[in-house]
Amino acid sequence: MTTPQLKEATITRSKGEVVNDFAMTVATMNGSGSQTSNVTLLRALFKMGIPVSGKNLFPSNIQGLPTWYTIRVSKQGYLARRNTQEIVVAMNADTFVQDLASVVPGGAFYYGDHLKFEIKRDDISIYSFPAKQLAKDSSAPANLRDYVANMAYVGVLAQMLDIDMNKVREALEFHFDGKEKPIAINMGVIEAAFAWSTANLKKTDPYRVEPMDKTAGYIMADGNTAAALGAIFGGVQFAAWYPITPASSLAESLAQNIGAFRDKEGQDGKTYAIVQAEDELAAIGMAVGAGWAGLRAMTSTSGPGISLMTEFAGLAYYAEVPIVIWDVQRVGPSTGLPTRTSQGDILSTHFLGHGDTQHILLLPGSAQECFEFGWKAFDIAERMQTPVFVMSDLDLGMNQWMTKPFQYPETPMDRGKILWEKDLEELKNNWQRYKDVDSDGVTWRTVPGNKNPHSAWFARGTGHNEAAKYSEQAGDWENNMQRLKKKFATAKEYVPAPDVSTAKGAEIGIIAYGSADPAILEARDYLAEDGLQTDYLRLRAVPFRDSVRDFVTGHRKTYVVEMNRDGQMHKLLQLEFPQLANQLISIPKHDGLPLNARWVKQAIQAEEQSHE
Amino acid sequence: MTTPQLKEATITRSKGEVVNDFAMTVATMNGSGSQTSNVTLLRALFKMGIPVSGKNLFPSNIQGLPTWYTIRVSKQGYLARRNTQEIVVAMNADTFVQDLASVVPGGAFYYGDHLKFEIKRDDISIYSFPAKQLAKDSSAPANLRDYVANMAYVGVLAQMLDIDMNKVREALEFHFDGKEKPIAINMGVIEAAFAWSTANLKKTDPYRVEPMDKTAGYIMADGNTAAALGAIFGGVQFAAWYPITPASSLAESLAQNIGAFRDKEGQDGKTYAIVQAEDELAAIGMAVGAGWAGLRAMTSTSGPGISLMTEFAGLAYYAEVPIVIWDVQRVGPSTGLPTRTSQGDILSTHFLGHGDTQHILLLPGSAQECFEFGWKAFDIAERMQTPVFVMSDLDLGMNQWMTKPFQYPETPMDRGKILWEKDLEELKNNWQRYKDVDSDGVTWRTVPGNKNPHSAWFARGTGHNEAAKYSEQAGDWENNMQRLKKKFATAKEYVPAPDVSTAKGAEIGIIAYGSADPAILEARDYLAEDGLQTDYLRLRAVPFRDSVRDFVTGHRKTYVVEMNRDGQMHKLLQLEFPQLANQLISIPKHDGLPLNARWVKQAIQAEEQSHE
Amino acid sequence: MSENGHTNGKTAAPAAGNVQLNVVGLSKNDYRGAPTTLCAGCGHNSISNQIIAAAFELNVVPEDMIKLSGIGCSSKSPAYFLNRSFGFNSLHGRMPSVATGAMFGDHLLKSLALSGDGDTTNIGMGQFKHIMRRNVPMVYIIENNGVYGLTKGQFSATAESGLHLKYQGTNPYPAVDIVQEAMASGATFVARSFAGDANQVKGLIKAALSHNGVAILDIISPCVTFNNNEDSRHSYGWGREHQEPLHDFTYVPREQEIQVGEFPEGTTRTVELHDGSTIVLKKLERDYDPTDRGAAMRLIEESHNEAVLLTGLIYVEPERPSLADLYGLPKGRPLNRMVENELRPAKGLIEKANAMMF
Amino acid sequence: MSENGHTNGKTAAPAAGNVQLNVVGLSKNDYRGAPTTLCAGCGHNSISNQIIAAAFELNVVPEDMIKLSGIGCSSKSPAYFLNRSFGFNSLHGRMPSVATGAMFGDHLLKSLALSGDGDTTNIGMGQFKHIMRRNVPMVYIIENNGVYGLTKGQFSATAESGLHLKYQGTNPYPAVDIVQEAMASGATFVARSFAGDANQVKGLIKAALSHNGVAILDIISPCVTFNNNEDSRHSYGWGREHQEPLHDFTYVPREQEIQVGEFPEGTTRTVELHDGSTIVLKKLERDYDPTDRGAAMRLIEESHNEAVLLTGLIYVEPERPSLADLYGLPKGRPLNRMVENELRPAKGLIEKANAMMF
Ligand SMILES: Cc1ncc(C[n+]2csc(CCOP(=O)(O)OP(=O)(O)O)c2C)c(N)n1
Ligand SMILES: Cc1ncc(C[n+]2csc(CCOP(=O)(O)OP(=O)(O)O)c2C)c(N)n1
Ligand code: SF4
Ligand code: SF4
Ligand SMILES: [Mg+2]
Ligand SMILES: [Mg+2]
Repeated sequence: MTTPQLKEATITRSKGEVVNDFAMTVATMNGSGSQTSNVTLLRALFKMGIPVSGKNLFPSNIQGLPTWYTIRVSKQGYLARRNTQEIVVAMNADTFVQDLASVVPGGAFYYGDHLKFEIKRDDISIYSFPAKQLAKDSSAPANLRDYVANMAYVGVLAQMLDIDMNKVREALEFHFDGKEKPIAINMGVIEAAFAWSTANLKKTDPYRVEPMDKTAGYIMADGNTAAALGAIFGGVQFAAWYPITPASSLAESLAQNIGAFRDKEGQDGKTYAIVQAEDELAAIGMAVGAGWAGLRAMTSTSGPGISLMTEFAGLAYYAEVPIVIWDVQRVGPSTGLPTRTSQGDILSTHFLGHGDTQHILLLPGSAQECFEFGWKAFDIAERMQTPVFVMSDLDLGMNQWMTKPFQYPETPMDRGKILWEKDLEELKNNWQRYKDVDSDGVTWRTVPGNKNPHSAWFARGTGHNEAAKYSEQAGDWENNMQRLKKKFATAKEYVPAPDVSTAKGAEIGIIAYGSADPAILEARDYLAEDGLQTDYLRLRAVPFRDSVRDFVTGHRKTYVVEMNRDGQMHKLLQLEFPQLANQLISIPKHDGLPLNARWVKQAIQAEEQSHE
Repeated sequence: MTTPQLKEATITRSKGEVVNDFAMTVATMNGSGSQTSNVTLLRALFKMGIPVSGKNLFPSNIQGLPTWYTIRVSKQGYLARRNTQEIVVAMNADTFVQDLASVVPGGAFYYGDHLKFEIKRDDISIYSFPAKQLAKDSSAPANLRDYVANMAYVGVLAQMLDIDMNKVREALEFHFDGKEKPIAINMGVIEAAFAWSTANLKKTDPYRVEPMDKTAGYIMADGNTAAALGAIFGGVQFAAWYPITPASSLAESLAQNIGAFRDKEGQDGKTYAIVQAEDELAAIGMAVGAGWAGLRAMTSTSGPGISLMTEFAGLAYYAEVPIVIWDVQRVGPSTGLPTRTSQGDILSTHFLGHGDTQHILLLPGSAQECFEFGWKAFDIAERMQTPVFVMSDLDLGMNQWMTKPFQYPETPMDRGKILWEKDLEELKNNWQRYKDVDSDGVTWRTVPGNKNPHSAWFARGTGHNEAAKYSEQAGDWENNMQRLKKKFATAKEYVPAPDVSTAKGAEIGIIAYGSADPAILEARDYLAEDGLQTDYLRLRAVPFRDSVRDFVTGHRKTYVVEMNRDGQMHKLLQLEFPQLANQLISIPKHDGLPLNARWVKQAIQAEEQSHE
Repeated sequence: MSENGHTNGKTAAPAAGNVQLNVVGLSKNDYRGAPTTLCAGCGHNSISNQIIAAAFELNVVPEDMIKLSGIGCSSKSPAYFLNRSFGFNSLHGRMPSVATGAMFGDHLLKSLALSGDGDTTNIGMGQFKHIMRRNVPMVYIIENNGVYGLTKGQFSATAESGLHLKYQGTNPYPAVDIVQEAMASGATFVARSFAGDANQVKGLIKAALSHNGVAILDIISPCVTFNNNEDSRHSYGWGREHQEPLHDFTYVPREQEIQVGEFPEGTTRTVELHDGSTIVLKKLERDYDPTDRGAAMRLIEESHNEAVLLTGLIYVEPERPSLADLYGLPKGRPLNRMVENELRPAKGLIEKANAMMF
Repeated sequence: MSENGHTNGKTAAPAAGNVQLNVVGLSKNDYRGAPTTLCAGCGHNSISNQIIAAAFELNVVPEDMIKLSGIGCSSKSPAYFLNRSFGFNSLHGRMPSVATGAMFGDHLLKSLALSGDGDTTNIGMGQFKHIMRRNVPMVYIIENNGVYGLTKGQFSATAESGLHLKYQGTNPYPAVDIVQEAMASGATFVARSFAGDANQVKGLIKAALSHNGVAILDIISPCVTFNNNEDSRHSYGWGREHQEPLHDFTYVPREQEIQVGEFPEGTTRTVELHDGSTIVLKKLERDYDPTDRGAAMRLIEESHNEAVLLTGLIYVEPERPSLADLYGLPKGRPLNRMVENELRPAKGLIEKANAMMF
């Protein structure tokens, strides 16, 4: 990717000073506690009104391995990962050399002066600062010195990049929830570093920031917390989970926050239960039991957990039990790269389970949408009486995103087709669990606790007839399975419609989904700069609405950009629209990193040329 | 399906006497022990040189529910299931009425006279016989009377249909392994029934048999036993399994027979181990451990077990461990119909496991091929260092099939790319586990017990580089995954090529696989009779050879006939040949019954018309 | 019980004159299920009958119970009792997780689960152990026959070591003792019985239904069809009489269910199974104190050495909070009756959610 | 050992002068692994060192051992010892099945498995129980810290009931006692130790490596990072000192591994963990007889009541045949060395196969 590197570099330097348009990476060691410093920088910039994104590249261990945190500042509002960095802060001896090499020509390199290395580069600005000393001089207790040492680079960068110290304080106040002591200690180090920097560092690089008003009407959120809050507003009643990176924080923030929203004064007992199961088979099993018993039930996991949930997914599909399953995708197959992001579970999840199965997939594209699908998934699951998989990923789930504020659900809860005692009486008990009375493939259900003597039915994964009685009749089996197929077709109209944005005179289309979105938005601008207009359809669910077909039909070529090896969504589109197969071109990337706009641009341009 | 019924009936009756061309169903109660009687009839007919097939339609319970056994006698050599029966033997009160109704006009209805029902039909021949009395008169011990009562209908049918009693005896001798006593007792009842029939029954229906020479060079075998014997000739060293219908008999006959072929006089210890695991996760886990440790390892299961094997399948794919997995398919999703047949696991098994995975599938189409793939699967698995799934089904696995004799493996064992001490010394230890030195995507491996100090490597499901060291590098991940993709392409040339049979001037093609084969062969004749010539390609494996593309390209239309709801193989073909998508038409059937030729014929004709 | 719920199922109780009705106005018929499809003589059927009797005598309304099971002959049996109760015939070995989730749906219902030895101690061992740790309030019956009935007689983990079965060979592994596993996992109600001991089975089921926590009932329930011990004195069929196998797996003679009459506490009773093999039951003493954990553990060890099957209520810990208690569920209302305004936070709280973010 | 195998790894032993070599001519370095990536002060590292020492002192050739593990910090550790041994870092909770299969590949190798409490007693409970039933010959070490380290500190099933962790709240469930589970499953070698008791750990590993059967070692191995007990006297960070959380999950202070010096059999030793909480170890008496199962069971029950952790070799049953014995594997040769003419029946036998059919 050298070409774009130089390109970016030149773009920026040509103007002498480069304001609000660069990427900055802090290199530390896992476990050194740099997270507070990094989000503080991120939030301060955000509060200054400058569009920012922060991406944490961490190893699958707890302490001692290299980790990088990259903040992108973009006046254009580009939030995707950059391949290049103009500013690097080196705090980790193990990666010092490669970190130094990673700075673009003309960039800036900061490092703690406790790292003793010979530095040969003369094409960049070099700054060192006394991180340890500043920590030692601070009021922080001895056992926390290493930690507060990270605050030093916050102060130095604030001074060198013109980051507003009041915003830095605001960020800390938020982080420490207003607790004076930690705020004071951290702020102390930051201010000391700021002062030291003023006195000792002479700025020779062009990168700095200026306040803007581009973040008004946005919040900063991670997708997992957003999903948890969404579930809470969706009235989640039961969640079972098993820890796994990168999904753990979804269930953990659900457990930590649900009380604050759902426990009411003097109410007799809880309205929810969250259970840490012994594994994923048990987690989904509990969710299936709860869903069958009439609760809004969910589980959250990542690839390996999805694999273990296969048999239960098939049961829930066939017995028609509503459950919501969050798959915060990481790189597979197998244990793969637990701390890298991917969209690699699309195909296997859609077809999850032996026999003929098709599952609904929701595809959130932002933290805000994680919130929205957090509640909507329950409506769809209960309406369709089937598992609904929400396909998030590590980047979306664990990183901080600038996103629109969460909106209160615009529609009342849809509990779907459920009958209680009164309803059955009105029906004169003439009801059958699996009878398609509305000919939409969705049948009416009752749940345990219904006291009507005619309400009970026996749920099972074995063949059954409309009355839910055990049946080995060929006809019963065929009819029931055809109804399930009809139900899946019905679901089309209930799942979120795709999000389409067009450009004048565009002949080619781009289809993408999930966390690929920001890279696509940015890439479209680059392509336009180079004279290639593109329309863009962001998928938000499987099954596909008819508008997806129309989009593909309406374009000479449609590029399906996604983050996996086999072009999995491209395959699903091919299967749905075989006649259009030749117009659909797969652009897959599977390096475990958030998608990069310049790569997307070049990949599409390469394809365009190859087809000319 | 009334049209063909009448049709078949008329075809047959027009000739007055109907010889060697009818279907005969025996209706009994599960647990009543009719199996010996039924296979005795089947084998006697086979020994008479008449093509026969036997299909057992049994419930998912052990005793007391209805079960039907259908023997088809076909001078044309058609082995597929018929929808109609000319002869019915009723031994079960619970189904007497429907059994009576199921006889085609002009057919014959036999029943034990202990069943007291009013019989209204006058368009068929009715015969009753004293089953219980004949049993009582026999030398069978009291506790076995119910059982031997079933022998009565063997004798009656033998007499009424001209079945050769010497062949009946041969069948019994084989069944009881030459043990005089049981042979005598059973034969006694049969002869008594024969005599009774001669004295008391007057034949008024047209159906009978005559000796032919059409079974010379064939044997009768079930696919599960064939698969087990094939594995034995493939040098299987380790098998772990968990009981499940319809796969259990595969592992059980492996356990029962391997000693007779593999234990040698005075040899120190066994050359194999067969372990009944605690569940399917453990079964495949053990197989993966054994495969990694250098053994020819296998497991056998059905759909629910495959679902539980998902996570391990992904590990074996990514860590590149050779194992063979037999999926004797039954009707899913979920527990589904455990005693009905299906081809419903194709898609989910091909994509089994989260992340980007593609698995090799072998598709045996006969008992003989179950034997062949029984050994060949190991060669492919060890050559490709990946899981190989052999997709059999209940019909193929559990029913008796007229099939070509098992052939001794024509090629020596292929243990694939494996290095022992000497090999490493020759390489001067310059070897890396995952380095693609032959650029075919397949790398060289060593196995535990190799004493060369440079032989060891650490297997893992996490990201690794060519040296099998843990790696989170984006490049390592991408390269390794691309190599696996290349490996899958390489596999094309190692898997069995499809089986193509052509007809003069055929413009349309049929693609099918597995136990659908006999119905296709028969349907092609019917279509030809109606003036529609067809070529036929029987798939034997995924990935597809290039010849599959050529076949589809070479035909105006290609019908993909299979036994599932969603046209799963049709989908895989669409994905592989998107440009040909419009020429590929799916003909799926999922009623749990073996495929029926007239249904296939009509389905194809309907499609042909609809497209005119 | 819940604002829009009836308090009992009277509506369905037969008007019939001299049918005996219980306190909630139901006849025994109201507790029956579909006709069994299990083998004649299967111990599982005896147990189903005692479940019906126990529920009837306890005056439980069927709508106030749910039935759960895994996969197996044993797991089929919930279809053969309590037709008016909701039921879930789930997955092989995974019933405990389904039961755990279902409990939260309506924790005021009594749940009764049926499983087999294979379902529980082979594929299900993990979930079985964890449901006991969680003390999920439910009756958990294992119909223990030492084999996989539904898949035709393979050994399960509770088969005695050294047992030789006609089509299976000899079992090389030690048997899992369900009672000991339950003790190790801190189950709060641990009992064992024999399917043929109707009164003891019924009594234990009643006691278990009254326990607030997980109640493990290990009920020895012989498989007449496949627990067919080669070495036994007169296993059925020509097998032994004629020195060669009957060779028809599909023949299942119709047997009678085994019933052992009353026998006093503290005594042992030798029972002959269908295949002629025997087991020795030892009923706990009348004055045995089931709350003494140490004593229970010692007795179990001894019973191993004496090769007897201890029957009766072996251990009970009434006080430990059940999972429902731990989760502070509402006293009077099930979660599945809650409606939107109880479940969805008020509109204003969306601000709070956004404020939590930055 | 096998016709085309070397008998030891001399080739790789350093020529160095004063490096200490063992009987098979190897230095301790030949037993090391890659540098650890676990936290400084993690108990797991101490155990890795004792594995290296034990193998070196036992004069095992590394090529004669294999390493297995599941997933977790503990399961990562096989990468940090015995570089020259084959290893398989398998799936979470499923190592026992992989180990069982691998044993058949070359049953002459010693297999040593590492697992965690979550890996073994949560997701892995089922396979753990069954590997003990089968008596698979292997050393099975559980590095027991009561939490899920790698996923950042959630409770595992061995966490004490009532334990309160900063980010996890209070654990409502009783702890699984691995030793008791091992006894219930008939494990033939059951021991417990503490990671900081270097000599006892090393001694037990050596004994385990010499046992023919499954050897269960429950080694308490504190997680310095997440076993951070709120209620303890001085858990690190501002958490307690300043009444508010440090609020940076990513900060992991570097701690020292805890070491307890020698302490005599029969005595107890109170150990303070990094977070200031304490555990009490009780070493078995010198004259304790580990072959007396009844006694072992009683001691275990008592230790529960006294709330002490029994350490030492608690039970051993040397005679029970291992899985390798049960399967009659060759005395001198591993299966994975067998070649075509040993594995594929002779050509003539195809007739026999066809004759078996009809
Ligand atoms: C995942 C899965 N594996 C295997 C089976 C096949 N199967 C059905 S029942 C059963 C064993 C039942 O044994 P047990 O639990 O003892 O019940 P029993 O029939 O003896 O009463 C098995 C292995 C299945 N249904 N699902
Ligand atoms: C199927 C699956 N589920 C979840 C995970 C995530 N995971 C990795 S390690 C771990 C727990 C490890 O705990 P433990 O076994 O106690 O090891 P420790 O880290 O404490 O040494 C979990 C849940 C996984 N890798 N695979
Ligand atoms: S097979 Fe055995 S367990 Fe199953 S129903 Fe028959 S007797 Fe009962
Ligand atoms: S997190 Fe805990 S268990 Fe994991 S390495 Fe660190 S100290 Fe050890
Ligand atoms: Mg059983
Ligand atoms: Mg742990």
